Amino acid sequence: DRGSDGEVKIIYWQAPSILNPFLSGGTKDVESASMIIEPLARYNEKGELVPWLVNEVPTVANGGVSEDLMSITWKLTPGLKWSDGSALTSADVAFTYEYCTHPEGGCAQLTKFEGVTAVETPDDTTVIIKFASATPNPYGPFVGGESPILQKAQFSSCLGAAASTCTEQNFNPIGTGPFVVDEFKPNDVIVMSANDNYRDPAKPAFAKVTFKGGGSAAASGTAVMETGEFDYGWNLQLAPDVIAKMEKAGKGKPVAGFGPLLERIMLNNTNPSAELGPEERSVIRPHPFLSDPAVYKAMSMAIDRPLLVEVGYGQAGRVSCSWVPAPDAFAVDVEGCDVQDLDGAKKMLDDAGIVDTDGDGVREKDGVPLSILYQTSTNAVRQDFQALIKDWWEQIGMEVELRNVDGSVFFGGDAGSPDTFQKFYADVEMYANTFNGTDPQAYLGNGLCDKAPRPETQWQGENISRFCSEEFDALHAELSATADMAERSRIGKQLSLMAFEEGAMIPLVHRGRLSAHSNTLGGVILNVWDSELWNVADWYRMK
Amino acid sequence: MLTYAIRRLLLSIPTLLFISFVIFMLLQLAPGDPMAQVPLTVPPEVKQKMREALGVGEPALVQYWKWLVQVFWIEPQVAIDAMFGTSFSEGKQRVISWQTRSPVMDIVIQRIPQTLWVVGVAYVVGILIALPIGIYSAYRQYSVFDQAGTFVTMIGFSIPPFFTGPLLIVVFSVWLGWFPSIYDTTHVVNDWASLKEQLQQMIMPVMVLALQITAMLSRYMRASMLDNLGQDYVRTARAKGLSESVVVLVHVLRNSMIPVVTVIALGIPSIFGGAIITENVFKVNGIGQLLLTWLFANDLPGVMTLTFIFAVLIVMFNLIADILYGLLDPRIRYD
Amino acid sequence: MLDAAPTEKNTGPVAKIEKLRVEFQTKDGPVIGVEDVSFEVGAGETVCVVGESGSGKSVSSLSLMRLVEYGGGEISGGRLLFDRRNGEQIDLTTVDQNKMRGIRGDEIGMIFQEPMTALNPVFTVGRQLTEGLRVHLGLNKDDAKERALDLLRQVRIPEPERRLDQYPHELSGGMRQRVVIAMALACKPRLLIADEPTTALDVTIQAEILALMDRLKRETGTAVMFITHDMAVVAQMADRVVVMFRGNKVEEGTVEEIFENPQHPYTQALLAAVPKLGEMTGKDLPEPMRLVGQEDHVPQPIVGTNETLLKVSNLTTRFAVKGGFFRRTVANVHAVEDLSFTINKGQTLSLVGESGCGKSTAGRSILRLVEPQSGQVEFDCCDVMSLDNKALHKVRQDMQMIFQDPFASLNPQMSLIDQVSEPMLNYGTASGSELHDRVANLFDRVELPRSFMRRYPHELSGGQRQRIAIARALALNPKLIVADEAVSALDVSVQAQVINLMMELQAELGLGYLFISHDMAVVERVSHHVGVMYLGRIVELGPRRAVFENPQHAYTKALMSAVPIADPRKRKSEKDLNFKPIPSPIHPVGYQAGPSEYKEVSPGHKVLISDSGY
Amino acid sequence: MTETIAPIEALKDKGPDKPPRSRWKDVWDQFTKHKGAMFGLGFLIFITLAVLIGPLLWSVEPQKIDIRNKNMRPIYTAIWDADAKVGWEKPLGSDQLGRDQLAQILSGGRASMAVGWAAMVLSLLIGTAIGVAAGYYKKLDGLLMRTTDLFLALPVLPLLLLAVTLFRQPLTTAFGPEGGMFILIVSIISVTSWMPTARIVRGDVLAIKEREFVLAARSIGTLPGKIIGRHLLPNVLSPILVSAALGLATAIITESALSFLGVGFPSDFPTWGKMLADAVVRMEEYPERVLLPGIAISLTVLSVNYLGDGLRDALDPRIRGR
Ligand SMILES: Nc1ncnc2c1ncn2[C@@H]1O[C@H](COP(=O)(O)OP(=O)(O)OP(=O)(O)O)[C@@H](O)[C@H]1O
Ligand SMILES: Nc1ncnc2c1ncn2[C@@H]1O[C@H](COP(=O)(O)OP(=O)(O)OP(=O)(O)O)[C@@H](O)[C@H]1O
Ligand SMILES: [Mg+2]
Ligand SMILES: [Mg+2]
Repeated sequence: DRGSDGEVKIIYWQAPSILNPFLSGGTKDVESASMIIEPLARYNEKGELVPWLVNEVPTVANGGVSEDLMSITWKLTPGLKWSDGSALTSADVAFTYEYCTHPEGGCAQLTKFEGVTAVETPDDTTVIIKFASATPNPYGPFVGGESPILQKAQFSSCLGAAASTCTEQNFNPIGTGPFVVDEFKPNDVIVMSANDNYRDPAKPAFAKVTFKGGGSAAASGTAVMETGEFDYGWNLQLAPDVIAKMEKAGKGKPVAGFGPLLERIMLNNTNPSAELGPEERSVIRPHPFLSDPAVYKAMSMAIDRPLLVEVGYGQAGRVSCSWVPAPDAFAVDVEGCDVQDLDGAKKMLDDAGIVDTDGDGVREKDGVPLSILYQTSTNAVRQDFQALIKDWWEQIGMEVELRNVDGSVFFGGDAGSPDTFQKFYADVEMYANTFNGTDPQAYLGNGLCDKAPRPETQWQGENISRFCSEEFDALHAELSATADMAERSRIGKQLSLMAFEEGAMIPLVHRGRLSAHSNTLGGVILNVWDSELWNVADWYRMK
Repeated sequence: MLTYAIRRLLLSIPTLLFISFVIFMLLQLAPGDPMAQVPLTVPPEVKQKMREALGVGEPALVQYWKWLVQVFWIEPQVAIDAMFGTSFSEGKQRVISWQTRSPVMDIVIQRIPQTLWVVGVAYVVGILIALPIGIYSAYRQYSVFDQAGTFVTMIGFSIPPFFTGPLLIVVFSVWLGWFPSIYDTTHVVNDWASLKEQLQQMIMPVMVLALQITAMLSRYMRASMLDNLGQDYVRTARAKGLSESVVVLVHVLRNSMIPVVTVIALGIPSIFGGAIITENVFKVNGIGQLLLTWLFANDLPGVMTLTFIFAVLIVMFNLIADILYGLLDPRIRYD
Repeated sequence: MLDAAPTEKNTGPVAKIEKLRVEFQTKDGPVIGVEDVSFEVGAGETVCVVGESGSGKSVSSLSLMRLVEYGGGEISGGRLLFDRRNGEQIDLTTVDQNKMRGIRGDEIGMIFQEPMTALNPVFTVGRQLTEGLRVHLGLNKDDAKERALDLLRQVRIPEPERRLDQYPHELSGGMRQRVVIAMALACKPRLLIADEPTTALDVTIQAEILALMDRLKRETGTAVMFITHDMAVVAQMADRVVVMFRGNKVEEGTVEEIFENPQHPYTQALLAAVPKLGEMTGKDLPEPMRLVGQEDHVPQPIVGTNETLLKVSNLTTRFAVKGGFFRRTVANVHAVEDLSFTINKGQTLSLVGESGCGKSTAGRSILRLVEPQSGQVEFDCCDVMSLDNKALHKVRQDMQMIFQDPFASLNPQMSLIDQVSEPMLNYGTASGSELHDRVANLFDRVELPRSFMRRYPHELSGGQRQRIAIARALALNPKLIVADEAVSALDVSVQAQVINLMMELQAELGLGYLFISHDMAVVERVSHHVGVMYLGRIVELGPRRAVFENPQHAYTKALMSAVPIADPRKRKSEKDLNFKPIPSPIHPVGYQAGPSEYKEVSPGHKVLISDSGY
Repeated sequence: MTETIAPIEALKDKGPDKPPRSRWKDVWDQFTKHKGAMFGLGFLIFITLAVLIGPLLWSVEPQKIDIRNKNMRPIYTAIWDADAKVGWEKPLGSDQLGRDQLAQILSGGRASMAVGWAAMVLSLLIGTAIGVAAGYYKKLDGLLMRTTDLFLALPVLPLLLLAVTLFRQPLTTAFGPEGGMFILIVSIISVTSWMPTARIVRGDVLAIKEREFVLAARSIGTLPGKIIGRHLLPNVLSPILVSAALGLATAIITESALSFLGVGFPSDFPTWGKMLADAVVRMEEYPERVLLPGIAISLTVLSVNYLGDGLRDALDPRIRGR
């Protein structure tokens, strides 16, 4: 029964700072908010779309999506109520669109509404979204934890520039979810209680939620698995042996799930030489030696991926050489990905005539020594990886210099800083990237020639490796025009493989999300495609 | 004395303005970006829009001026409104944190209780332990007690809290299960049971902090007592036939407390500043943790306001320490 | 008859020290503070304990109080017999500290050496006075206050009511010492120990305090043990005298016996070294002292010349007092006001006067170590006042200064050879081996063994240190030496040696001295001319003989009368004393000080006739 | 007794009984009497030699990953736990990547000690220079002391964190990740810690300036620069040395705190603080990994503190005389 199981305690080692995902975009904020405000539909643990505030997901088959793929019509479940007792109507949905797309609002989820021209509300339960062009995947707006529905009545005065002054609203959004906020202390703790107006009278089982933030992953792990103070601990990025030790204490267990997050080494397809000017550095192609397939293939062969998984991620990692490692429909299996072949790598280089000509232990290609700068963000696991990989690469006759940059600078995107991952003033760099939802079309677009960061674009752009292939661009265009799932999957796999084989990146580890929950907490289904707390309404205390 | 205090107070205004300016300019130079925590999946154009919405692009001096107005003009009005229910500040732009989009001062005020509970109590505990230790070690200089006290306090001084903290957690939370390892900031004390719980969750962070405070203060106390025990007036007091306890605890102590009291006063700002590491280790989300979060989130208004508050406290308690010195020591006259 | 007061019934000694031996445990092993001392103090009697610094005077007295133990000492032998008020006789060495606490402050009172530090700075005078009363006499707060007021009146402190609420630092040195005396007298002790109660004080205040103690002794019949190293004070106070030397008693007798017929060589030497006011009466020129053991050495009068070396006219020096909100100058200390005098080559001019009257400031102004406000200083070559830094640097080569305190004027961290050679290095007058030879010669000159060159100041005694200071002043062959209280801080015996040395050098090298002192007897011994200063002005100036034998100004007369004379038959009575407190030299900005006008009473002997403030 | 004292003898000054000896020898003698200080000095010399010479003797590269020999225990664990994975090739064991702990302790100590010494020396130089200037030149006093107040009013740790985020990049670009961080940490620590030294030195200089030997020096024509060098500095040496001892300790602790907060040296550059911070999560299974660097830090700081105590005693002539 609702509220019969008392209190559940959740710990996130990153503390939520705001409960309005439109103003933050940080995972901690999106997930904490997902207990309160909800989208029309969300993804389940398998990456399938499930109806949430609607009765069914509109498709072309059921007529919800127009044949020309230019509009989608959602039908709200009748009788849904906001936690304040008022009715949820299509006006709220339309308002949410207006709220996020307001030019002065600084909405973090703007991409969700890309291509939307209008949101129409013919009646209180019908929402029609119109697109500017044919959109094979129309499930961006109002789908998933990142684009939930806000209550119009509450937020109507918070449009545009006023968005950030609406502290009360941003901290206490009224929602349709299983819980309502009692108290929100930014960067610290959220206290929530069961929503009296929640649609399922038997849920949630818990009357109260304490959502604590802050500390470190290790401390969260201890609190859940060793001392049993907390019921659920999020994203425990810890070394496998540490997790194993914590699990041994017997109070809780880790659960892992795999989304499309891939740790990879990006290969620079341009010349990052410091001798070039700022307008030319990492702009001019090609790279002196990295564009030689023998070189990057050898580099990939020299890597012992199973060991990396063991050292860095354990249960939360898998060997993968697929750019899009999940969902399964798009993942490719590359042969030889899981074996290290140092001899093979050496042979490959020898055969390509890249040998050590001057006896300094470093091979040269056309007189240029295979000496590389390998950068990444500052993070213990990444530095371990750097050390290991450096070792292997040096064994095949390369010279490697390591460099790590503080995460906030590396990923900060400041056009003035020489150390951002976009500038790529290095030969190779390592980081992880992923995409939201299950459709990789936009993500695969990161390999398009014109997405390369350049001075003209203020170094913005997602094609970090500056990979450029006409063939790839053409294939991607084909993908954007295809609606058939099987066909999309085939093209997607091909694109993914192309990036690997033609030297855009060296995939390392398919990373999962590892969270832990107490042995007495039931109903937890780890979902990597949406908020981890997506089914918190179903959680219960095991007796 | 009064003119001295007023003069110092007035002098501290330009000092503080200058400090705020220096901090502001330093922050401006920071390469960090408030959007750093926004995931990679959010494209750069969107990030740029968000930045603009925060007013990041404005010229530095304009931002500084706005900040000054907000801190010195609008925030006091807010405080008055809160106290007397007036509405001077209505509709005026307060200092807004970039990260939480809420008034910085509100969050700071929210954080003060837990910081005071933990760091403040630790300070008081530290003082209460340190003074007797200091007094006795000085009175029995080179005795076993003194040697042992010296050794222990020095160890306390030299062990960093990020070592003692996790150690205590492993022992008392994981092995013994006596105390929680995570501090509950929502805990409300309203009866004996809840007070007991509060004490349980405070005890470990307080222990870690009090160890350091005790170590420092007892050294000061000992040195100061030693200085005074050798003075001539002590002999005079004894010659009058006063008992040892009066001689030591009245005559000597009163004189020795003068420098120690000012040291204690100078340490008070650090209570409000929180103990960044200890708060972090025990998840006491107080002011120190707030500062750390904001620093890593590049929340310029937050960091700026918080460091400025620290500076104000430091300047203020410097002044208080000086005045205390003058009050306690009749020989000192400020004019 | 039979029920007469116990003090009169029992005429035996109140306290009796027998074969006292005190040791200190130090890091370098045991040190003997007192080796073998026995004497007794009777009721209504003053026993003076004399001896040079470090001879064990303080240790003996502290043993009587059983306070040595707190300073790390241990009474390792002898007995300390004390007659209690109830007639019981006890050995203090065996009494436990609890019982001792009841005796201390009640039956034995003690006045300590340093009036400046003997009081607790953070408690009011009243509180410190009443404390003992409440412990020993069980008085309540108000009664204790009454009694404290009474005590303050007894010691003749002006405005006693106000003093009770003041803090020690708000009182002058003399008043503080009187508070300490009042404290010691609080419970009418049977024995009063006074450990050099006047050493740190001015002549005039000293005279008052001595008179006060004498009266109290007579009135209450207290036994007094008076410790000092000043023979003049002994002559003034003592009934009997105990002479101590390096931890031992070497002689004991009535004051007349000791002064007129000293037996022990040390006592003889000591007495010979004491300059006595009036010794030079009838002589025009100064001459060195005749010391025991140097009888063969006949002192020659020092003539000097009549050439002017230094001419100071209308010198005025003021210090600004800052205050108020903007730290502006709100007042000035008129330290030196319209001062004029001349010094001849090879002769000595002495400046005398009470503490704070501006003597040091005058001396420093001449060297421009403090900047004077106005006036002229004409030295041998040039007008010192108009020189720029560089020229001044050059002139200082001919003008040197010996400072008040030999402990303070040497850098504790430099070896003596470095300190003495520093002036020569500064002026480049010598270098290398020549420098070394010069330093060696200077050491010979001031009669210090050459082996001392590698030592550090803390390894020397006070007299030796002062000689180093003299050697340093001589290093540049100056024409003028300003000797600021050059001998005041020294033991008499050492003082005599240093005075002789300075006079010998004057005779040999023709130095001119500006000799600054507040000790009239020493001044009488060394000067050709004397200037008496009061509140920044010279009130009387003239040849020494004229000024000493025929003082004209009222202040000069008062000063002369205050000086104790080292002769027990010339005691001063309290009635002779009549001092006014010195007015403050601080005047608001814009205050116009009038010029000094003099009347010449005899050739060269001038007396101030304009207002001096006295 | 009486007959041994000739009258003139009695009036002669007693020379010192001891033969002359140099000040430093005295200081040293007094110092050697302080047991704590001797222990401190001994340990400090030992640890300094260890981190300087140690890496030459134990030439294992600290960053060398040896995954097959990961998680080895220190050799002494074999005493009570026969099954422990130990080996002489890794006397203090290895971490989760098989990096040699002994080599890491040695090279980590090198970093920690270097930071400590450099920061201490720098802050002393700044503090002494400012203190002397303010104390000696009246004109500069107001300005310099206000500046000191200003720095005192800057909150230290926040500023430190701020500066690290601020300047790390430009400096690492210019001097390499380790060099840049070293310069940054050292300069920040010293820039935020010179004020107490300056205040103490100024106070002492003000007092010493009024002592007569300084006036005496002026009267014998010593020029201001020489007065400072010859007369003032040697006399403020003892507070300076004491601040030095404390400064070294605080610098080591501050560096390790920075490492703990994740803003210190790059992660492949071990320091004691970083080793400790990294090992905290495995504290239960591998206590030695926290204890070894923890003890190294504590002992160093402790011995520096004792050393400071001893120095203060030894340099104080009042105590030394006793
Ligand atoms: N606390 C102490 N520790 C070690 N030695 C001491 C101590 N107090 C005094 N002495 C030694 O005892 C001897 C006698 O000292 P005392 O103070 O009695 O001399 P004094 O005659 O009073 O000299 P002064 O005239 O300078 O006061 C001296 O040699 C001194 O060094
Ligand atoms: N640097 C200074 N600043 C302010 N006032 C001063 C200073 N030096 C001396 N005075 C004042 O000037 C007056 C004269 O002082 P000075 O030292 O010349 O007296 P003195 O006759 O040498 O006394 P003593 O015999 O005690 O040495 C005193 O009132 C003193 O307080
Ligand atoms: Mg004495
Ligand atoms: Mg003087």
